[in-house]
Amino acid sequence: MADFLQLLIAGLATGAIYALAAIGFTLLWQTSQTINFAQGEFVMLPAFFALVAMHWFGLPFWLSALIAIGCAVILLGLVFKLVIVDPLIRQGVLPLVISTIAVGLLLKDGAKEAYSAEAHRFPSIFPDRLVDVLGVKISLAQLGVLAVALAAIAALQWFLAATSTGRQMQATAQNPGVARILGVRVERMVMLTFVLNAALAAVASLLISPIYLVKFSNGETLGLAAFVAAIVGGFNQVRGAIAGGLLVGVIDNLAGAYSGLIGVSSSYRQAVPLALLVLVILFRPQGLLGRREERSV
Amino acid sequence: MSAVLEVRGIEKQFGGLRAVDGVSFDVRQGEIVGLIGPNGSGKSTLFNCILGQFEPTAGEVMLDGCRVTGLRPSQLNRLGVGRTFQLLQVFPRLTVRENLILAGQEHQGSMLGRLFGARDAGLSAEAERTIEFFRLAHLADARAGGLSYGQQKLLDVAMAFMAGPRLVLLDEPAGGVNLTMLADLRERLETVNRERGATFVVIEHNMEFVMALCSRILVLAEGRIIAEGKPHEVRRNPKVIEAYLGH
Amino acid sequence: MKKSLLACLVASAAALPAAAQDSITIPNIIELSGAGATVGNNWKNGSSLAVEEINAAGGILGKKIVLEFVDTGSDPGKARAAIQRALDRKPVAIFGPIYSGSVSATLKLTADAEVPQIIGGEAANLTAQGSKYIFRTSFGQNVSMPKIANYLRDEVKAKSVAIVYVNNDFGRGGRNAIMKELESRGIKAAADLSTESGQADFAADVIKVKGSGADAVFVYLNEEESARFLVEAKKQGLDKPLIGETTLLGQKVIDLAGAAANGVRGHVGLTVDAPIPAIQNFGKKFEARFKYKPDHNGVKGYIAPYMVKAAAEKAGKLDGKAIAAALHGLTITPDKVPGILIEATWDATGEIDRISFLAEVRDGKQVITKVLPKLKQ
Amino acid sequence: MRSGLAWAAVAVAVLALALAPLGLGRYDVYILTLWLVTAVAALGVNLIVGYAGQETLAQAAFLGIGAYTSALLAKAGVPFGLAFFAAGGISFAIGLAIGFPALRVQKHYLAFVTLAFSVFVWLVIRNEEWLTGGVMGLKDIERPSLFGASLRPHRLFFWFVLAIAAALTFAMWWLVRSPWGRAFTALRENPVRAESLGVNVRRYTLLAFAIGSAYGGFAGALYAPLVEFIDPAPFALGPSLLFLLMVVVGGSGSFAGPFVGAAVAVLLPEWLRFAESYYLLIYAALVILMMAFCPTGLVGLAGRLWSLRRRPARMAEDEGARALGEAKP
Repeated sequence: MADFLQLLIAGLATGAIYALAAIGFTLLWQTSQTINFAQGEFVMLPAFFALVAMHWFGLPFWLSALIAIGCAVILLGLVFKLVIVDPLIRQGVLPLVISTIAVGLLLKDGAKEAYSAEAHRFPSIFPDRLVDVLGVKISLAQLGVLAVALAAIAALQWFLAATSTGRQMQATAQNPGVARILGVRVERMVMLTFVLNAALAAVASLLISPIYLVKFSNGETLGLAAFVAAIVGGFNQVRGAIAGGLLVGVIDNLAGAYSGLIGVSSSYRQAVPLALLVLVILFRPQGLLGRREERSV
Repeated sequence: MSAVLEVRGIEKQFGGLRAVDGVSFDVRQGEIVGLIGPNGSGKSTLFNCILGQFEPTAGEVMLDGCRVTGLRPSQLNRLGVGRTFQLLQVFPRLTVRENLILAGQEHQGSMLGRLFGARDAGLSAEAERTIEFFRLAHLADARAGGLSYGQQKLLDVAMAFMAGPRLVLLDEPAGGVNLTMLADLRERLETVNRERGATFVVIEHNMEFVMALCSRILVLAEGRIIAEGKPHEVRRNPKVIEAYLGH
Repeated sequence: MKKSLLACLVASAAALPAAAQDSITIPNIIELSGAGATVGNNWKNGSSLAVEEINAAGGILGKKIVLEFVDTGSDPGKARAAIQRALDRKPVAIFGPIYSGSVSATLKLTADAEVPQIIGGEAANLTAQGSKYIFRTSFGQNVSMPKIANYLRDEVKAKSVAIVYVNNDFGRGGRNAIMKELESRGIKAAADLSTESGQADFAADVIKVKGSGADAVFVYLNEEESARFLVEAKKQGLDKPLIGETTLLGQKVIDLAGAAANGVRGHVGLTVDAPIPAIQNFGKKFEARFKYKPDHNGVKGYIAPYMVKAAAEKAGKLDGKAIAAALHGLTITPDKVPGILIEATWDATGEIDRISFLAEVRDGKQVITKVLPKLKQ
Repeated sequence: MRSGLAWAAVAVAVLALALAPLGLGRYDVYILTLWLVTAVAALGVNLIVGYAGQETLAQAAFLGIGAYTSALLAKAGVPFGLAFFAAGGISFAIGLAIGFPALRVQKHYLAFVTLAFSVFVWLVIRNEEWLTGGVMGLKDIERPSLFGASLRPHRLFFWFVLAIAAALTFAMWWLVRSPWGRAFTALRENPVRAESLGVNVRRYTLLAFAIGSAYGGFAGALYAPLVEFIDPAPFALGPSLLFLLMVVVGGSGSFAGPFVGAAVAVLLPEWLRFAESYYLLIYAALVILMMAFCPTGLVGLAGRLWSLRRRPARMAEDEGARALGEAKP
């Protein structure tokens, strides 16, 4: 039982990070029908910004973290939207999808060439201490990750539901045409989703790097997990992405520990979240919490 | 004459909205039936329910007395039901001829036969005839995307006839078509009806067009049929006038 | 016209920078991108450093060395093509690949072409395939695993061992080798846990290790994953001895894992942390030049050019066949060739023999507890 | 008249290819052979993506299925011809099996399912060591013999691959100009309208996916004896993404696109060898520029330059915009 709780909490902490990345997926999908195959790299990169600020310019960690978020918002939000998405969305969905694959390659190999191919240690915002709850060893760092991620998600939900800008964003996501008629500045709202996506990715990056270490190739696993999480939860709902992220994190851990019980080798651990994805597509294609989209004529 | 199409109590609900609310009617062999009604009265939704695009929430559709509810549009088409859509739907990168051959090829032979057989699926002559009939001969090898709106509309309708259907559902064939072209279109439709005995159901907003073309008219409002009859009867029906003017 | 155009395209693709008369080019066919990028870049930097030193000291038999780096993308198929291309130009030696799968896919080519191939691969079977032209730069798993198994039996006195390995050619090869050694010593494998390269969360694996009731844990992962595993093990209070190889005990793991690395023990081959001045000096030079600490792949890359230098000078000519022949049975000592760092001998199969160490991590430092002699004195 | 010219051009190209190895070294011939094999797999991707308007992220996985099928059968003593058709056949069947459920739902779901499938295939190849050799791969895969003569020499093997690739290319050409090809185009441009004209969209899409995947299997059956060694690495998700990239760079939906795209993918690392590990960066940047300015790929670019010389510029632009702009869901 203690083991199970241990896995559950570890899974939730990792899952919260997946959720942050998956939310970005759904936001971009809703507002601009963009499937961003570089999402994993978006989470990988901001930690490198912080490392550069710390090690090349000798800045303190807190400032570096802020700079990382700032750089992410500018480069992965504004620049990505203006330089990649805007010119390419006009060419159709396929060219844009292809381009995001290329952007992913560019960021991954760029980080490797510009910084290094090594893994790097990353300072944790949280103290490196353990608390023992009912025989479950929980690190404060893990709790911190979970808390910050959930707080970021709650803030986002509040922003979307309770502020005027947030509601305009939702209107834009649901029906840009109608939103425009209602006086929403659609272009600005779309831009805002890109900025939000980048900011969430940066937060995820700062949270996960103390555990994952900073490495150019981290985006591969993260991107795939976030992608699976978004589909499992529901591609068209923010809450779907949250549930999907947490679920994928937990399932992955449980699969690692208990796959032997159903006669599956742990070397197939990676297949378990993917099997979940296929099941969802077969039986609930709109995702666990997603809205059904009626086929349009 | 027997009923080609029988529609029995069709309902379609989107979330809380009941777009079609228990519609029943028959269409007999050789008839041209008009379906009119104000915007949002559920005409296109009704078409889509009949044609397998949507699954109706309740009710059934019979073709020649056989239940066809829930069949896919392609299956219905192969049973002899053609259609056009409200918005223009041709294949812009194919030529006019190719568009027409495409519209007929699935009725020719088997899948494997189409793979290993002739490139035109034996439809060149038929396509030629259709092109002539719809007066598109000078455009036969032009890409459909390059045609004028009216010409594309003609092609769109022509495609619905390529497979020699017995029943054709036309969704606003006259929409956006200029006057000369309109007369042409009506005359062609009447000829098909006369010569090939094809049966039509036509959704149309252009009252002149629909009154002149159709032998019987159904009026839909808020998802229900509120009136039915000969064109001149419908024109004077107070319910119809209210439905149009009251909204 | 089309043909000549095509020929032109392909020919220009293969065109090589015209090598000057007084230099020789040695191709490095290594993992610069993909899963092995870290490994390959360490090798690249190590061998570059050595070549700079050799060239500054006058080169090999008066010729300067030019290194050419070719990326395999960590794909054995591409490695094979790259080796084929390199061999078409008859080099005196080829460096790499480092991934055992890629070595395995290419060693027949170099053997057929009679060009010595100095590899970074550690899989047990590489030297057992009869090639007279491959040479290791580190212990094969056929050499290191018996030492680990002895250590587990004699020092740790473990009756059962849990094995945690990374499921790539490095980890899988080591796992297969240690299984065999454990079995022959009557030690039970209590758990056999496959993990992924790049895996971040080891909570499930540590729980399984704890549940296995093993006396000791053999951890055979790459450096980053080792660090993540150690952190998780400490968190969950795993109190069994954690035993490993170079990739568990290196300074890099200690840096990444922090205090969680304390208490880890095992057998290490040649690492930057060995208490030998020449090696530590190399570590400093490397760090000054490339701004990070090398791992053992940096060492492997570093000694490769010195192997060629010593062998060529023994043979008296820069010729692949002669170099290979000279390397068999050759003992290179640091007093003659400082760049070899530690005395090393190559046997007739290309296996390396040199001293190695039993070590453990105390207070964030690797401490050597025992020096194991060369197998053949 | 025009088609006569096209046939002549094809004949010249095939002849030139057949003669090419005479003037080239061993490695160059290897690269040319690899290009042909890659192009066969890319032809399949082009059928799925360019003609039928779907997305596949599993072509490398099918390449792997084909490669392991043919290699294992060859090791079991089965003649190459049989192994070759088994590789394609199994890929076709698996394509049907995974496409069938995926295509019940919306467009992008095929991409999602193939993504999961891709990882799964890689896991099986890596984990089932008893069958596939696991991470250590399968070594010493024999090249086939023809009429008792071994095709081990690089030129003979090239000609062998050329003949097979030519046959597969002809079959693909036949397919896309048959009524099936017309149906594929129709379901890409407007699936709803196609369905209303009796085109069984689900069946045609499924067939396009399965046939495209079978081309992956055929290419795999050639890849194994070409490299004479296979392991899981080239069949992972990453290479599948690169297949998609290569087809779009070449020109998706144009018949020559896959050949051009495969040439870029295979030869670019050679041309950019001076750039060492930077070539991936350069490649990625080129892809983005290409997509932004010429989404019809290199073939489209060539066509545009050609028509710029002959026709007013405006028309050419219209054409370019039309080609991919309408591939929206």
